[in-house]
Amino acid sequence: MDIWALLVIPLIVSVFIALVTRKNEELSSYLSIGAVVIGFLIVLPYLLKLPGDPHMHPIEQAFTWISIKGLKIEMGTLIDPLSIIMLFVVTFVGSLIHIYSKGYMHGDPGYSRFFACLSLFIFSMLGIVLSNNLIMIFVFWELVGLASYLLIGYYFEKPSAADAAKKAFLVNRIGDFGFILGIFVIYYATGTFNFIEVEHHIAAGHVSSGTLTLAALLIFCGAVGKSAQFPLHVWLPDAMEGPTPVSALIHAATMVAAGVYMLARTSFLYAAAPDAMVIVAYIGGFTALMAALIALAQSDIKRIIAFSTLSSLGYMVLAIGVGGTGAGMFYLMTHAFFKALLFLGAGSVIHACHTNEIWEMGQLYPKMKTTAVTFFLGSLAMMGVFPFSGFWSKDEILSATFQSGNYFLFAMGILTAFITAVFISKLVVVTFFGDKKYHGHPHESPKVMTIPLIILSVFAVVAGFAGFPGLEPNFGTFVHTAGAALGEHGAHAEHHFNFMVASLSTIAVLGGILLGWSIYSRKGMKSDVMAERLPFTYKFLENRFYIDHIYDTYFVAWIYNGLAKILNYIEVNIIIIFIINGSAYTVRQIGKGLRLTTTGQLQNYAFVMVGGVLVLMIIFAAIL
Amino acid sequence: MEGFPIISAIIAAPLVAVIILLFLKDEMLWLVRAISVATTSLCLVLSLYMLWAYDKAKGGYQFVERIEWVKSLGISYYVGVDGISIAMIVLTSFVIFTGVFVSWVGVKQRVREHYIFLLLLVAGVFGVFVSLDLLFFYLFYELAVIPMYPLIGIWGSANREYATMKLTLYLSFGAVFALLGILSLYFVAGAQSGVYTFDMLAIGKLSLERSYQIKVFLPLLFGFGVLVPLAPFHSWSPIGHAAAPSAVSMLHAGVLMKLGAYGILRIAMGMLPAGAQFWMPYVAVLCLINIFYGGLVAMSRKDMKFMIGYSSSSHMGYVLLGLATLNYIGVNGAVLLMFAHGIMTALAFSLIGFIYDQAHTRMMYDFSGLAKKLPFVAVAFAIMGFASSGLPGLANFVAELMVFIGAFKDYPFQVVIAVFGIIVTATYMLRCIRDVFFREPQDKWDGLKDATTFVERLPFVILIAVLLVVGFYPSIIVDIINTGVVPLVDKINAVPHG
Amino acid sequence: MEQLFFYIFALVAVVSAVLVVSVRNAVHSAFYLIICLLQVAALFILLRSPFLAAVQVFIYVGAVMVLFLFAVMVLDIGKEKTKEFIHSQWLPAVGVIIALFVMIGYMIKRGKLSASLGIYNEAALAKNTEVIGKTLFTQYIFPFEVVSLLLLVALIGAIVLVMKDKGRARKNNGAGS
Amino acid sequence: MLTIFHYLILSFLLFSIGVAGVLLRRNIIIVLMSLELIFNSVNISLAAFSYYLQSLNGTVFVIFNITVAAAEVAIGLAILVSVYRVRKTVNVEDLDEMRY
Repeated sequence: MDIWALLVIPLIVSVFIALVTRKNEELSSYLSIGAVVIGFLIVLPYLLKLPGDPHMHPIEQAFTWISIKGLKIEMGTLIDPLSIIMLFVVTFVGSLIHIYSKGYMHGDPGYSRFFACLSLFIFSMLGIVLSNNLIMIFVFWELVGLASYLLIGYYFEKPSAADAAKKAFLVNRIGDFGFILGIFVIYYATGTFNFIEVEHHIAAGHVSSGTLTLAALLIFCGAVGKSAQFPLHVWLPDAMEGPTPVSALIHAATMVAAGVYMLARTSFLYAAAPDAMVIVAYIGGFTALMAALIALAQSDIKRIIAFSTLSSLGYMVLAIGVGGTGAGMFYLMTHAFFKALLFLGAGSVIHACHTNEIWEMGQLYPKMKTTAVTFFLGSLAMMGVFPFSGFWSKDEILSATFQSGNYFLFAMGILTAFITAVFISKLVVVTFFGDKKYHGHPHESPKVMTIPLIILSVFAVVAGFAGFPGLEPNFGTFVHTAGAALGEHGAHAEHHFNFMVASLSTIAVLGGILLGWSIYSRKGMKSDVMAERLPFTYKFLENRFYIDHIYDTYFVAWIYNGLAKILNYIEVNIIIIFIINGSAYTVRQIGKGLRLTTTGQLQNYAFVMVGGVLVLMIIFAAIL
Repeated sequence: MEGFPIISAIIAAPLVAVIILLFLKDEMLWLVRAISVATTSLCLVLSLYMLWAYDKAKGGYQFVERIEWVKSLGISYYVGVDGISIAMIVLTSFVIFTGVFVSWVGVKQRVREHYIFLLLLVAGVFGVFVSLDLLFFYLFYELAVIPMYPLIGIWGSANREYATMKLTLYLSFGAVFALLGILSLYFVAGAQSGVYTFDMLAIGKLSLERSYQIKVFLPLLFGFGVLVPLAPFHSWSPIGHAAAPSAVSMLHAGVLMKLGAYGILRIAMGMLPAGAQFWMPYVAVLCLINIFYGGLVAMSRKDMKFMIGYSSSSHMGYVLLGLATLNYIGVNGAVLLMFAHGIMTALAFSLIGFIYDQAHTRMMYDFSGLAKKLPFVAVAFAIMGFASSGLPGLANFVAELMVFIGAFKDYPFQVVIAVFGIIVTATYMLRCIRDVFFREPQDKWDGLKDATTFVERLPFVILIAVLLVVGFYPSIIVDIINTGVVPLVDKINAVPHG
Repeated sequence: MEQLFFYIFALVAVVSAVLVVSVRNAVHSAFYLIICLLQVAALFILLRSPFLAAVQVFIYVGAVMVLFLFAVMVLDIGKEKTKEFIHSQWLPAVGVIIALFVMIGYMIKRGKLSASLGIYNEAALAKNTEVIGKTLFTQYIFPFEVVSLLLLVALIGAIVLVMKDKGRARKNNGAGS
Repeated sequence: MLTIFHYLILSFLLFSIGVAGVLLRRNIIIVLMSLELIFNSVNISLAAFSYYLQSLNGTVFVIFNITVAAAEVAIGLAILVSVYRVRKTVNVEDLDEMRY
């Protein structure tokens, strides 16, 4: 019952804020924070019990939502280690971000609306995590899309925000297009939507491998959309138009992680479809590398972090693709901490400087020490420096990749780690230590904003030890047991600390830091040195490989201005004017022609009459 | 309520109100509106009572009434409802009830006459949904179509003469084919059984020859299809929506188009199972034109009403796809979609009408930033837009999901296109929301007023509530639809394929 | 003897008929028509129907033709010019008339009497007027009444049509003064 | 010996002449007179049939015909007069008000 309360409370709060306490901003924010904190408190006992019982039996509760002849759809919750960890991440990071928002959004005219949307988002996100079947996950999947639409478009007066919200929703929709088709494929292959039952069916070998590959790839489309993988990654950077806490909550810690969570939830499917896994791994690896490269050439603090998020998501998907579901989930969790931290830190900086441009900041360290220190810790975790959390989780992914035997992907991963280190050091150096370029008087943010930063930084530092190799039960085992019915998925799944991999990645990271530091710590730098040295590369990266451009000019324009216009032309000119009005016109013209026989000449009529009589007579004569 | 003729009461209430209104003076505005509201709320209450009182375990036709009318020709006033009819009647009741309020706000001239035609139309619609006699079905059908002509012609907006002419001609054209099919059924069934009757159930029990069924299915499909509207005979509908006053657009898109689908379901499919087996796969192909083409045309339209108009024809494509599946899931989904789309589109037209009545333009590019001025309308419009693009939590999602699941087995390709159509819908809906409600507010729209009074808000609130209730708890209506769908589908599938 | 009379009457009738349609002066036409109608009356006598002949003379020659002459006088129609005298559709019309002529001739030539004879033989027709009167007032009483009503209507109609609109005229005058 | 054919041929001659008058003349009074010719030709054949078939129906019909013709002329000329008052013409070709 408590699980249902967990799900429903944020919804009730959201509706309550929207309908009742809209005018009372303080109360709205407390209600919203309360909802998510209560959620956290509900999850906490489950989490604490987990290490003692890593092979817990999944708890399933469900009621029938639709029941007609031939179709039964349930709504239900599934509690297993996987969902507990995800619930923890969502409610914990969510709570901190809610608290932070209370400070950050202070004085905003849409304060209550913001919190109503946040609660709606938490509701939808928890729905995804708790789902026990594919339809329910899809339902909440879409609701998350709605909530993110509302939050990204929060400053709806800004055209760029309105566009970004629309873009996010639509790009997600394109992914969902594949997702829902994948659900149908699975339904017709197995006759059920329920995860556990589907898993049984697949384990029993009832489904042909071709169908499985198809279903896996289609479902992966959903994750590609939500977790912003290439080629549907374009919405995420634009989504930074939303308020910063939104970026932290949605576009770092939770919503984008939903795709990865969903892949983990359906990992049994991928385990049974190795062909699909290869594609998943490559898309993840490519996204990671591409996003890191693009991040190099960005100068908007939130965009840099956004692209680093893309890169991290690529990592997670890569992990799933090489069979390291546990590694992926582990990275998801640590990433939630340090990325939320980075975003909130960035928000604190933006709050202080009133700009997003890192080249208009610099020398902020003396002014905002708490923010700077926590940001610094988050950066180290993000880069994956020993012994911060990012190190452990990234290492698991890299070693899983290495073990899978795909050295190309492994090289991509190492390269990404290197580039990540470069641009994160650039970010830190330019923002906090470089020349003073800010205007006005930046000051430290209020306590309500810094305390969440401190808490998050603690987790960003230590969370990695949950995956410490010597630990038993290790994080990886939790997630594995999520698919208990299937047992072990295969050889890839087992992780061992690989010293070679760890040292390689550490060398890459340290190299990256050194490079970034040495380039960007020079005095008197006004803008990116890369733009001067490598103008073409910089331009290419700054424009994000021109992918948005290609979409806009070719796909969107082709559909909007091409296909839609052509069809509209057909509709207006051919169907309506030519066929419909044309047939009416033809009848009218015939009428006009026949009208001319009405000469008004009496004797013409008499003439026709006599002629008619004549004809009748001739017929008469011929017959008789 | 045992023995009380509920169905007749539902049909008669608007007619009685019409007669009363005829004797009132134009100046008695308050009384005119009060009578209309009272009548329609009576209909709403009665239809909700039917929804509640219908015995789902028993199924079949209930609340049946029968009075012989012309015995020698086998015509009788024969009404009754099954699950499908109840869903449609509840839909109609909601739409007309809210429509009366929308007209309250929107119609300022010839108020009395407006309500007279509106109620006349609704009586016809109710009649169609409950008739179990083919001739009465046709009579009510015409009664529902004809008042459209004055309603659009007199109270319409730009281009109304053209629109109303086109609409009426189109619908009469379709109706002629439907009549042809109905008469053919009457004579052929009569010749086969020896008893000439318009009784749908009696004719439905006969097993007519397969080749005949295939032949006569076509005029019925075409006749009702024009009203659906089945592409490429859809062009009357967007312009009709665009020119009609809000309440009429609501009824038109919300209910009238459903008459066509209902006719196909009840008469064509219900009485000619072999014909349905033969032809519905073709419909499954044709509906793609509706979905895809209608969607893309909607995308390129700048006039909001035209956009919703084309989107309606796009959505009716999903209904046709659902009907074409000929299985429980798909047909259930189609009927539910008829219901959901009716409510959704009524909401759309009432909102657009609300804005148009103040701004006197419906062009998206004329607006921006209305969400600041009209927060209530903006929220309602967004809910409508999301319902239309199939967002979970709103009724359309459930219906579309069922249609897709039902259709995926036999028509996977169509489902792929149809799901893509949802993206197209989302595209133009979101673009419309962005253009109209988001971005910087403009000074010239400072004069617009939000919906604040009870009368203004009531229709929006009711329609949104219905969308949400059905979206969250679809069983409330799906269960009852299912009782009507199951025997129908069973009957079609019982026919041997040949 | 009878044949001779028939031919005389027929010849005069046809010639005067041709003149009716061919002369340019309407008054002349009217007079030729009177001649033609008198021949028809004579033919009725040959057909043993003196009553018809009398009716023909009274009504046609006496009433109808007087009306015609009145009309011609009232309208003050002079002689027409050649250009105005033939209708512009004359070419096709002549073709149709000739074809009709040929066709009727052919039909008459082909036709033959096959109906059975009635009771009104020569003897019965001796009391022509009486017989017709009896038939008219017994068997044909209803058509007779209808026709009389028709005549009444025609009478009133003619008056109404020709009468000047007094009311409107007065109003116009009032407005003028 | 006179046969019915004599009368019929006379009748059809008069009929044709009447039709010619109707179709060819422009003067509306002449057209009306031509109509009278047609009436008479019909009356002749009716009377002839009546005589040769020894039936009285034809004769009675002729009487009705004559009556109707009288009514027709009365109305026709009345219309003519009122048309003439307005249009000042009796040329049929000018009276094409009821044109398309």
